[in-house]
Amino acid sequence: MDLLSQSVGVSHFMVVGAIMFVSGVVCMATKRNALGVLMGIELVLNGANVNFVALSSEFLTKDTGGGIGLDGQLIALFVIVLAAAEAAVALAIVLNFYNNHATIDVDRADELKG
Amino acid sequence: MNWHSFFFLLFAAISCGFAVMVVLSSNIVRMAFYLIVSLGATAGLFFLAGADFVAAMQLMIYVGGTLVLLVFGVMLTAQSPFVSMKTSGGDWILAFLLSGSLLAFLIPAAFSVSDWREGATPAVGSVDAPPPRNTADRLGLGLLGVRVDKLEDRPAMLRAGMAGYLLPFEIVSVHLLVVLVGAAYLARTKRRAG
Amino acid sequence: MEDLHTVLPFLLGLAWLLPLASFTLIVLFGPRMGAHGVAASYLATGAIGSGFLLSVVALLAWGLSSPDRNAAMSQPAALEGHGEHADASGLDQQGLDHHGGGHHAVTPPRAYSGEWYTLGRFGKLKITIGYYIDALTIGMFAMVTLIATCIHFYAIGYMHDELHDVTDHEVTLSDGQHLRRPGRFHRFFQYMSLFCFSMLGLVIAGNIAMVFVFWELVGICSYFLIGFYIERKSASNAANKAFIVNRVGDFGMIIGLMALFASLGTFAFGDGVDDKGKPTAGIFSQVRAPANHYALQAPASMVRAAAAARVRAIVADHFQEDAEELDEAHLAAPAKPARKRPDFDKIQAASESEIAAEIADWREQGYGYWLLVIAGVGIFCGCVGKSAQFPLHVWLPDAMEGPTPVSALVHSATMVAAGVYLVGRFYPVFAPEVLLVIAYTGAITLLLAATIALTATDIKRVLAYSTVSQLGYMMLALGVGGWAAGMFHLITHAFFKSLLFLCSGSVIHACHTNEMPKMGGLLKKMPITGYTMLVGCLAIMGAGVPFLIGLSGYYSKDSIIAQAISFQQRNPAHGTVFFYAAAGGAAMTAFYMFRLWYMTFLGPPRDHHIHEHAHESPTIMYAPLIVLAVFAAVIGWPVFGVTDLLEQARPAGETGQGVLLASLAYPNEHDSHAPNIHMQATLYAFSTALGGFLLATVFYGVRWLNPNDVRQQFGAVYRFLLNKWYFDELYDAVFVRPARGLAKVIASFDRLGIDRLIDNLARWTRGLAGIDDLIDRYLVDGAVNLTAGWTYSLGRSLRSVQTGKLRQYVMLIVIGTVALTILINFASAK
Amino acid sequence: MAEYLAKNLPDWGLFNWLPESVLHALAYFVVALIHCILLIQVVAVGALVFIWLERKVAGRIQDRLGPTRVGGKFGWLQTLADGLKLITKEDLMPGAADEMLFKLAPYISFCASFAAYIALPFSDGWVALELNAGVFFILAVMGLEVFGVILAGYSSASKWSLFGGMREAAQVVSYEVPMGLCVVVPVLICGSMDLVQIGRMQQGWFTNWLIFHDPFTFITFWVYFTCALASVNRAPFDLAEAESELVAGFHTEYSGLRWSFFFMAEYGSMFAVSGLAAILFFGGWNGPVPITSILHMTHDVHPILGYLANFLGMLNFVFKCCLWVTFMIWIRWTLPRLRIDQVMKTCLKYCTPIAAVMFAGAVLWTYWLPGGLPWQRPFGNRYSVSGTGAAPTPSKVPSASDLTLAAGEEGGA
Repeated sequence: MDLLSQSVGVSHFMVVGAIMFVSGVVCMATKRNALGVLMGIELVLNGANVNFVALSSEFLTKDTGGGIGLDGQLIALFVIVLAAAEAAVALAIVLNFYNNHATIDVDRADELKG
Repeated sequence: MNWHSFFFLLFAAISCGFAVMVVLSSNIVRMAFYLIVSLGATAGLFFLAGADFVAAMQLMIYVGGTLVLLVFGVMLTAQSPFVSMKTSGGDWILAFLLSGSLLAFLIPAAFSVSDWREGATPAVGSVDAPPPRNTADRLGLGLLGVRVDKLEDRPAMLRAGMAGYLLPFEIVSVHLLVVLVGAAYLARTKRRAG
Repeated sequence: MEDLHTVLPFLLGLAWLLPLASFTLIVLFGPRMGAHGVAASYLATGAIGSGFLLSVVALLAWGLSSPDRNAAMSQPAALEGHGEHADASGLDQQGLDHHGGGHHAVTPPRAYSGEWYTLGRFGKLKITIGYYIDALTIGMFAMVTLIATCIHFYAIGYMHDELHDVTDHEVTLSDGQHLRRPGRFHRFFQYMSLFCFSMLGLVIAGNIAMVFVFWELVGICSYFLIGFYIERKSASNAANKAFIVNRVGDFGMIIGLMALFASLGTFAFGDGVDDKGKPTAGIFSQVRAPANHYALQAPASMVRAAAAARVRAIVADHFQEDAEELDEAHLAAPAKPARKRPDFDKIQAASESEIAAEIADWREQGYGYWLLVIAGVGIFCGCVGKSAQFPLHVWLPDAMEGPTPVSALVHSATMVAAGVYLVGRFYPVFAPEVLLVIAYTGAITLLLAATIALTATDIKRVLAYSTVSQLGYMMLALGVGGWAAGMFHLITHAFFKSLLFLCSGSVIHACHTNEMPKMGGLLKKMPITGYTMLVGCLAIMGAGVPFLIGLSGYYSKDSIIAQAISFQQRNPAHGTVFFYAAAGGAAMTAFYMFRLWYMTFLGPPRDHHIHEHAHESPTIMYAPLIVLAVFAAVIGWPVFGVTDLLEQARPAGETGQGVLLASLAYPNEHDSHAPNIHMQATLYAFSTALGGFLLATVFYGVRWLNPNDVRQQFGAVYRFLLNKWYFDELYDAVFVRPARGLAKVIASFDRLGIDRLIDNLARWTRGLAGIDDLIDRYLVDGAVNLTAGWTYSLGRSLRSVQTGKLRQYVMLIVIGTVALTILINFASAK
Repeated sequence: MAEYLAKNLPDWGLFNWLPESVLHALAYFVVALIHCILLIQVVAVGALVFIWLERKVAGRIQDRLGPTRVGGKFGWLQTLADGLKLITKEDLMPGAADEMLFKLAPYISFCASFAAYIALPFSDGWVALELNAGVFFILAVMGLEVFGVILAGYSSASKWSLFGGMREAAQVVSYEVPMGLCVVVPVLICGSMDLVQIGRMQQGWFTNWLIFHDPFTFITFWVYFTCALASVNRAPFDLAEAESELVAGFHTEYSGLRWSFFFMAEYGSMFAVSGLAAILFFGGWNGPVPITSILHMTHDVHPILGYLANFLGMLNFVFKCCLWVTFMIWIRWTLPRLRIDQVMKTCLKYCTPIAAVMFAGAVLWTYWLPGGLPWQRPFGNRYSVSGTGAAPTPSKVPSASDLTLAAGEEGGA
């Protein structure tokens, strides 16, 4: 019951962010499906977002200055928007790849290897 | 007992758990579903952190837009060979080693700052909710270059030319447009003659 | 009509600028104007026609406005002080005056001068676009625009061949074909417009600089128009000749111009006001100061410029004095510090006052008069070139290579008359000696050209030489002091000479040849042309019923001869020459004109082929002939008051005594109106003309005598005249050949000396470049290639890292991150 | 309300044995429970009523009577009977189906459409959770509804379902763009995304309703309504369940209770978008005539009166919602179904550009007529940002209280 009674701080959020980040990395590193890799990327971005939002929040830090203020949330917004853009393009690329190679296995996309 | 912490734990558990499940599951469709849940829970975390506009955005753009796109893509390519693609065990082990070490660095780093350990919300048994903040307006002003949370930070002289996030905002919007056009171009159906 | 000085500049300025507008339009859109640019002609004609209307309005305005005193001196921003002064002087002048009607001579002419626009101001030099409008200007405007309008109409018909492609039979290409070229209809009218603009600008010009500019402009226009059929060698040669010969004259003109400016410090004719509103004296009022009863005298500034040495001496000894008294002061009181430097203001004041005192008797000693003479002669040089006077007359006959309308407008009526006009305009500035020079030039030209005209067979050349000799007449008139006579003749001559040229043009148009021996008996074929030309001949010869009435030539020639006689009475020595020249000229004029007419229109047709094809010209061509014929007949009649108009413009003041030639004395022109002089002048003129006419009739009209016998008898003379006194050969030998030789020498030096040097330099440079090239190839390129090689091998060795396995990259990234974190931790641990 | 309970629970004495913190927690829990129950019954009852209504309307439009027997004259218990039937039906699942997703899908879409109600104010202050980004929240959660459909389509391992799901996905994702644009217009005019405040700003006569604010909002409403139809995939946009081509679209394989959940979700979201429309364009709980303020029925006169006023407001609101739902039903039985490419064209070629133009127009309108038309009350929170680009004066630093104050001033006409 300790966690329940003690008030939540930035660090807890950061732990969540870290876990999401790392699982995203693992996802990127292990999935052979291009869309899986894409999901990994989303996860990573969200891990980062969690940290930003947490740092910009007034409730999570003792100093009432509210951490980095609104910057965190603004940056989080930008990250979200850009993630959307990135997803759109990535998806388009994947579909193209699928059209041309009849597969979405990233290990097969090595025509340009040295 | 503190609802704030309780909901935090709830959402944190959901998001982290499902993130891990995304990694562990090998069925691409399930992965997509888990991802959705995980991101939704993240939105909940944002609500808790008082950034409800960002949360709404997360729900709307990310979960409602990006992930729908993703699922869309999944379905377009969801054929039996691709639904579940196994990865060699060596990769798994290597990945887990590396990510474990990364985690081992990140978690202590998270707790390294003493200010961050304790939240501002009064501990046990408080009924008064945190003061309602209108983040939407503040964000809007911030995008227009007025930082209501850092009014006095800058000298008045600098405040005059302060454009805040207006320029990045515009750039991002243009970038979005370009991305949409480019995506439409990439994904267009190739009409082959005959 | 109080505000004539605002109305006239507006009207005339508009009339002046309209042709410019049409020129610009035609330049821009000429070929696209109607079919083959036919509309260009309408545009140009419309422009000059409306110009004519405007100048007629101006003429009426002038005539209706009573010549009252306030308008008399109406410079813009009427300089009251100046004006009143003029009145005063004019009045007491009248008191002194004892010739009848002499007050013309002493009242300054009504003139409106001012500036439209200031082009630039360089220190003392101020270049402006100004106007100087007096009766002469207005008369010239009316005359020029009228004739130009007629000729434009005429040209529409005459140039119609140019509307489509033209085959020029006089140009044979290397392959034996005749040249075919697109028509240049619009270009012809574009040049005509430009010419009208320049001519009118020359007439209205308010200062001598502007005169010079438009002088050159008419020059270039005549160049273009003479060389209109540029493919013909003869045409281009003639154009170049005209241009170069004119340059010779213009050189003298520039000298005169600079002499005037350097000594008087202004270009403007009339008085004006400078920026500070101070009245500035123009050239005329400086040379003939109202204070001096408009008598010619070298202005103070001129005298001072001439006597520079004396001035310097004065200033020098003033300095001397100053230095001395400075020493005295020092000796007197060594203690108190004396001023070190000389007191310049005091010196200047003193010397100025002394110079001012001196000026008068310097003028007595004749300082500055020479300057005046040089200026006058210089300006006259320009006139010589432009209106083809004796040494430089050679270009005009060749100028007949141009289309006939051009000859009519440019080379008989207006441009060549510009020289005479300028002499008339500068009349106040000319010293008696200069006038004498003018008179002699005129006389020589008159006889020379007339004699050549006797034998010429090319119809246009005959007219050209007659033009030259008529111009000589005018010069002579001016030279003997007949200002009004000369100007009068200028105007009348413009009419009948353009008429004659147009008639010859229509003849040529009909016969396609210039050679009179091939014509004859054309009167039946083309009656209108024939009779109008007859009118022209009568006019130029000065036919009329003595003391009663006559054609325009009758009046102007009479007044010239009368003036010659009155001049002869004053100073017989020169006078006799001029009188005989005038009389003989009159006789020869009559002879060759009627020789021309008879050979062309009477007698049996000498060339039947031509005679068959000859036909009357279209209406648009003979209508102007009729108009001009009427004017040529009546323009001289006193009722039209051309002379009165000119009298209003007569320069104030007597021509007076010569200074260098003390014996030279000029009569007042009004003496020539004295009955006795006038009567004998009339008789002389009539009898000489009649003689010439009868002679021509005997030879060519009724053919009692055969001109060939005369030719046999005076073979040498005939050949001499036929070859135009061998002037071209002379100039060729004296100027052209030596110039060519010199050019050859210089060219050879160029080739042997300079080209060699340059070749060697080039060779050395090339050698140097070779060395550079080696350095470049082996040092620089070598280094670059070496780097490239290294990079390449490095790349090859690194290739294998790029496996293209995405997940592997991710792993590497993670490894990198972890490693970095570790490093940072250790670094911060220390 | 939560505070009230939390304060008073101890005094009631029957929970004294519990520690205080637990009591507080309990209070919040109870309040949350109450809200959920209220809202769920709104959705469920709403679904019941609307299904009955739809059948009646359909019948009348097709010149039939529709249900007549069950439960008296109008067959108003028909839906209830159907529900009982559905509950008792056997629940089938295809063998090849992805079990987890197949079971989960209906609940996902139901939850999504239900979650929209959390931020939907039924009357002044009668809202489960007053979010200051309420508009976006509602749009967002209703966007989530599509997941249920997609997953259903995929997991039931049937081509028809898959196609249905795909169409739904494409349609909903593309229609979110113009819908968002339309929603932004009122938000722009009011300067707030808090639904409660937007509602308050339209107090007074119906001329203050945003639809009558200027021509652009008027047109915007119709665009919004079209997009709303599409996003809740009602006819003529019901491509996902086009029974003429795909047997029943995404819910071909569903039966029994799960199937009914899809329908509850559909009718729930119909009600939700209508409610959003009512608040954004039709003054929310404010009737055309400000009866309550004319009669001074406010809290400070007497709490009961205040509650009464709120209740009237709620009736207003529900009435408006029902109006628009009926309108949707009417459209469904009037217009033929569009082809998928026509649907896309409608979205991309018509709705989006029009919405964008309307947005620009509204911007210009508010720029040139900040006070609105003469007979209107000025809208929105305007911050005094001095021209030098400096921040607003600290007194105007926007905080919720500050905003409500501003809105209140403008609201008190």
